[in-house]
Amino acid sequence: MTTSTSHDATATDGWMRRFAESAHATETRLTSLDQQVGDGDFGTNLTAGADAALRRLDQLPGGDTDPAAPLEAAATAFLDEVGGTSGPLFGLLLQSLAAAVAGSGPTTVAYAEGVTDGLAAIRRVGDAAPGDKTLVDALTPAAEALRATPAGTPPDQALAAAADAAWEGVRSTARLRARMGRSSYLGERAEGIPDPGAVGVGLLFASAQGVVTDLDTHLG
Amino acid sequence: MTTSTSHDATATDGWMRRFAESAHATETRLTSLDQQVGDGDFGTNLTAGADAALRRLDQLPGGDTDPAAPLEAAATAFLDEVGGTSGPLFGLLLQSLAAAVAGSGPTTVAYAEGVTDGLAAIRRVGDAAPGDKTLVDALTPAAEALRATPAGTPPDQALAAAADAAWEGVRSTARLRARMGRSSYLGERAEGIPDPGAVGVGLLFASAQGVVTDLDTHLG
Amino acid sequence: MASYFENSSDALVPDALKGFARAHADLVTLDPEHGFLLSRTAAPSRRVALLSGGGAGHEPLHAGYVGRGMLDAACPGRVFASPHNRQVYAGSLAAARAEGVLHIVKNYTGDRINFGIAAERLAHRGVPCARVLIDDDLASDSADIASGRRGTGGTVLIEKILGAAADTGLGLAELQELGTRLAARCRTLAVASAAHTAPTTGEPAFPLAAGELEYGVGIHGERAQQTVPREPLNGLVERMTTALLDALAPEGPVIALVNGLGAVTPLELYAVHGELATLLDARGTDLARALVGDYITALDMRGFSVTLLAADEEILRLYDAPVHTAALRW
Amino acid sequence: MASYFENSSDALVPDALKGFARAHADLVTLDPEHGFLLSRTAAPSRRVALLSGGGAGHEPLHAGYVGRGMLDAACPGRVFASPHNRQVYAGSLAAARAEGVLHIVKNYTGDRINFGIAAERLAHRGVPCARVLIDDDLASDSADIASGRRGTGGTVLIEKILGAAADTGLGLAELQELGTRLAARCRTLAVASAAHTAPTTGEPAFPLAAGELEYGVGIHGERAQQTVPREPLNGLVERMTTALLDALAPEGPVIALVNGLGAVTPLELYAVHGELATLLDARGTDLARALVGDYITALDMRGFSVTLLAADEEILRLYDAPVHTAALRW
Ligand SMILES: Nc1ncnc2c1ncn2[C@@H]1O[C@H](COP(=O)(O)OP(=O)(O)O)[C@@H](O)[C@H]1O
Ligand SMILES: Nc1ncnc2c1ncn2[C@@H]1O[C@H](COP(=O)(O)OP(=O)(O)O)[C@@H](O)[C@H]1O
Ligand SMILES: [Mg+2]
Ligand SMILES: [Mg+2]
Ligand SMILES: [Mg+2]
Ligand SMILES: [Mg+2]
Repeated sequence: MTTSTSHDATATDGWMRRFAESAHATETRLTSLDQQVGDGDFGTNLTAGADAALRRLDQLPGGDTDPAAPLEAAATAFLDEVGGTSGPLFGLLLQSLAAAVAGSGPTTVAYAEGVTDGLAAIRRVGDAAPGDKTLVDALTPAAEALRATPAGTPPDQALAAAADAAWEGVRSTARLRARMGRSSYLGERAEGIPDPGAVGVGLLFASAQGVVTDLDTHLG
Repeated sequence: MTTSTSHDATATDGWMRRFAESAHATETRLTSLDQQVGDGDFGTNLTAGADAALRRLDQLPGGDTDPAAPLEAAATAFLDEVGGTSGPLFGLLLQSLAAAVAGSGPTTVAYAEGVTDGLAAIRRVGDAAPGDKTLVDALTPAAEALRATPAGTPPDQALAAAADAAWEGVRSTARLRARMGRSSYLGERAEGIPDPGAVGVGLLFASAQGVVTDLDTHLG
Repeated sequence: MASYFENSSDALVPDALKGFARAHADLVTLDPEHGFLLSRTAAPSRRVALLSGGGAGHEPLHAGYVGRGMLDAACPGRVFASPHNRQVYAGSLAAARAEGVLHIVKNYTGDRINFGIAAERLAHRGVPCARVLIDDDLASDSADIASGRRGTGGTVLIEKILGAAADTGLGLAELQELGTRLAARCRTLAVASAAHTAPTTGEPAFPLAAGELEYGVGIHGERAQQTVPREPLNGLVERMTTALLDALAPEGPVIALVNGLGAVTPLELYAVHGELATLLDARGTDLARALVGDYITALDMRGFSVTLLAADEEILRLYDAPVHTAALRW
Repeated sequence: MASYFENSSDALVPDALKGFARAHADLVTLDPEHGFLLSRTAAPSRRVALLSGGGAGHEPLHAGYVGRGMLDAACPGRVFASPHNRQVYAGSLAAARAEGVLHIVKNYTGDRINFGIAAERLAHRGVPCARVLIDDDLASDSADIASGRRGTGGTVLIEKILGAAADTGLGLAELQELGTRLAARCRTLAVASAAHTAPTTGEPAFPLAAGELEYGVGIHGERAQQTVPREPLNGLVERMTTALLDALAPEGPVIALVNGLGAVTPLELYAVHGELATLLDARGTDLARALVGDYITALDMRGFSVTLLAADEEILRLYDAPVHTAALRW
């Protein structure tokens, strides 16, 4: 686990690599969640995106100092190489993050702006509102947490707060009945189970600090 | 029965009307013949043509003195209003007769020419040769008989000779195995049965003398 | 109850003709009494009219090819039944130009007889008339079949090319000669994985197991002489293409028609075309022109045909000439 | 074994695209890596490119409508599956004009999301992009269906009309406004007497008894909400026409599309058209233009759809403007 008061290309690269590790470490559990509320392919979709991101990270020129580049590489991987609903939505989020970092540097303010823009794009595209039991329910509190963090806060600390808020959102989805996406067809049967896409959002923010191997502590 | 040394419009009109009566009188027998060697609709097709011809004869202007007109009316009826293979072929024969009569008057020479032309048209169109067990086997000897009749012979006498020759041809078809038309699919099973279309040709020439009610004397 | 959408099985063809004439009122007029369609847009340069016809159930053939650059008239019979000679006669009288009318006839006994009778009637009326007989179906090329090869997909290409030739002002004998030459340079093979729905019963006209193909079907839902096991598309198209090339031995460019028999999808037809193009490329045969789609059908049969026509520069020029009909336009 | 003619079920769509690009090399180019088709003949007067796409299995939609006077690009997905956002993104980048690209999207969740993601990506690249959503299917017009009406037959007419409007040099917002207005003026109803063949099993996608009809089917072989007894064609078409007219209440001329869903015959489609025309005549509705044929299909489903678009003089003028694509030409 890296902790630094300011992010650089190494930090964003590490974040994306840990996100891939977290996806692999929790794949079985993600699959079983999507089997309960969806069609069971979320684990596969997320690891496919993660692997594609790793391939692109490995192809970045060595010693590259652009902190937006790893985020951009991961964004393109998720946008271009993953099927299903969630993959490209993660790609949109990462694309907004990369754009904000490219504009204002890898700062807390940029992350707040990038996540807010990414959430807006996901909502434009997918039409889900908070409470619909989708990844929007984890992303919305994460964006709020980032925006509430004072501008001078080190990015790692801001992302840790975002992760906490995301996990809180994840736990809230277990109490919701789905209205969008595949699990909406299940009605009451999906109650009690957290939304897999939301879990993916928790994994993304938590991976800024370290690899997540144990989901249970977060799903509560 | 009319016998006159020369034909006029009354004679050709009477011939066509008697042909219609002969068709009706023998319909059941014709149907059964086509049931044995074909699809069973020859009786219906011939009476349908005969009835259509009668309707057209009734519409000719009263006191019409054109001897070709009744033949032309019957030709158009068979050509236009009868389905199946035989109806339009009878139409072709009648059309050639009408044309020859229109050209040279209702003479023996014109009948010989008309039947010869009609046979040629039927062979061009249907591609059947003598011996194929079709109406060509009755029409060929009838045409020969007409051509062999001296020019001065009264038409009734010439047509009587044609009828005799046609019936001889009809009897010959009972000994043939079909090569054209529907009955060709039956192979040996059609042997012993005369061709219904050929019978129709016998009826046509015989009707110049009188109505045919009994086929058995002709089929022998 | 039959599975066709219709008011009654007798009404389907006349109802369809009425609807066709309504939809294409700019191109054709229907004579409902005599049952033929007449072009409204035939080129004034024509000295000879082109007329075709045959049983219904093969749409867009022939009605869809009436118009500028192709047919002057079409005479549809009942489903899979020859038109009556009266239709052909009346249509010919209505369409005939100064130098008469050319009949384009697919080689089936009923069609030959009815067009033949009409031709005899036209001769009696003094209207010059000649015939081009289309007999391109390779599957019926057999000494056992006295009636000769059937007429199928080649009809479409030949009607197009003759239409352009008629527009140049060729005479009756020249058009007949060209048509006969084209028919000799054209071969077709068809396969099916399911029969058409029989209009009378609403059931498939013949049974065919899931793993089987009819190889060499015609356009009337008759079974082929061979039932073969299914195989991947490339093998099947190679077999068909080889047979066609062997029969034609084209020395110049070819025109291809990849034709759906009714229920086969455009996806499949274009996949067939891709295989055909690859095979012709590999053999050095110049695939100069191609049509892909439903051009001559057999009701809703699930199958396709491949037609090759051995062309030359002159034929390509005629093929490329403008055409504007309901079903073919360029 | 599936009853489609193919090398394998995964290969069918890419093989078909290759064959399509070969057959229509004068009209389109295929980008096989990204999976989109690009027009070679789009008018230089266009300031905005038109791009559409969706699952395969609906041919000639959309590939058949790429060319002069209609689409600049088409992105086909796998059979009945939305194209990937990457296809739409790459196709949009390749097609975009000075003032961007208009996406014509049928209203299905997958298509909305993937076109939406592509639009977000284009915005990041600074490429202006807007969307017209087609939702003309009357059968899915229900308060119970949160996702809204499906997009079906109207797509063909709207792509044609927007193509002509784009050729006049309209800007992105004007085209979007026109497209949205057209979508609001367009309704479709579809019926089927037999399901399509499921590509995975080779069996009908759903069972349907001989005497039954699915009333209100979509274009993906999903069952309709209503199964009704068969009835003669005039009654059926009257029911459909009445529903469409009630929904649209057209005050001016209408454009009709009588569309085959795959295995239905042209005879039946033209008979439908005849009934439709008679009904509209009787109600004093001016049937100003009509298309009859297979324009948007559901593989080999045995059914048809009727689309009415409430037009006006301006819309008719755009509809009449020349078009030259693989599947639509005048
Ligand atoms: N309209 C939507 N907006 C935002 N997120 C959505 C939407 N629909 C589904 N999702 C998210 O996608 C997740 C499922 O992703 P995935 O399994 O990859 O897609 P699919 O449902 O296509 O199999 C869900 O758990 C949910 O979080
Ligand atoms: N090619 C042919 N040439 C001359 N006559 C023929 C030919 N084919 C059939 N026929 C005659 O037609 C008769 C059958 O007529 P009909 O029952 O009306 O026709 P179909 O066979 O169409 O039911 C046969 O008995 C035969 O005489
Ligand atoms: Mg899933
Ligand atoms: Mg999935
Ligand atoms: Mg018979
Ligand atoms: Mg019969």
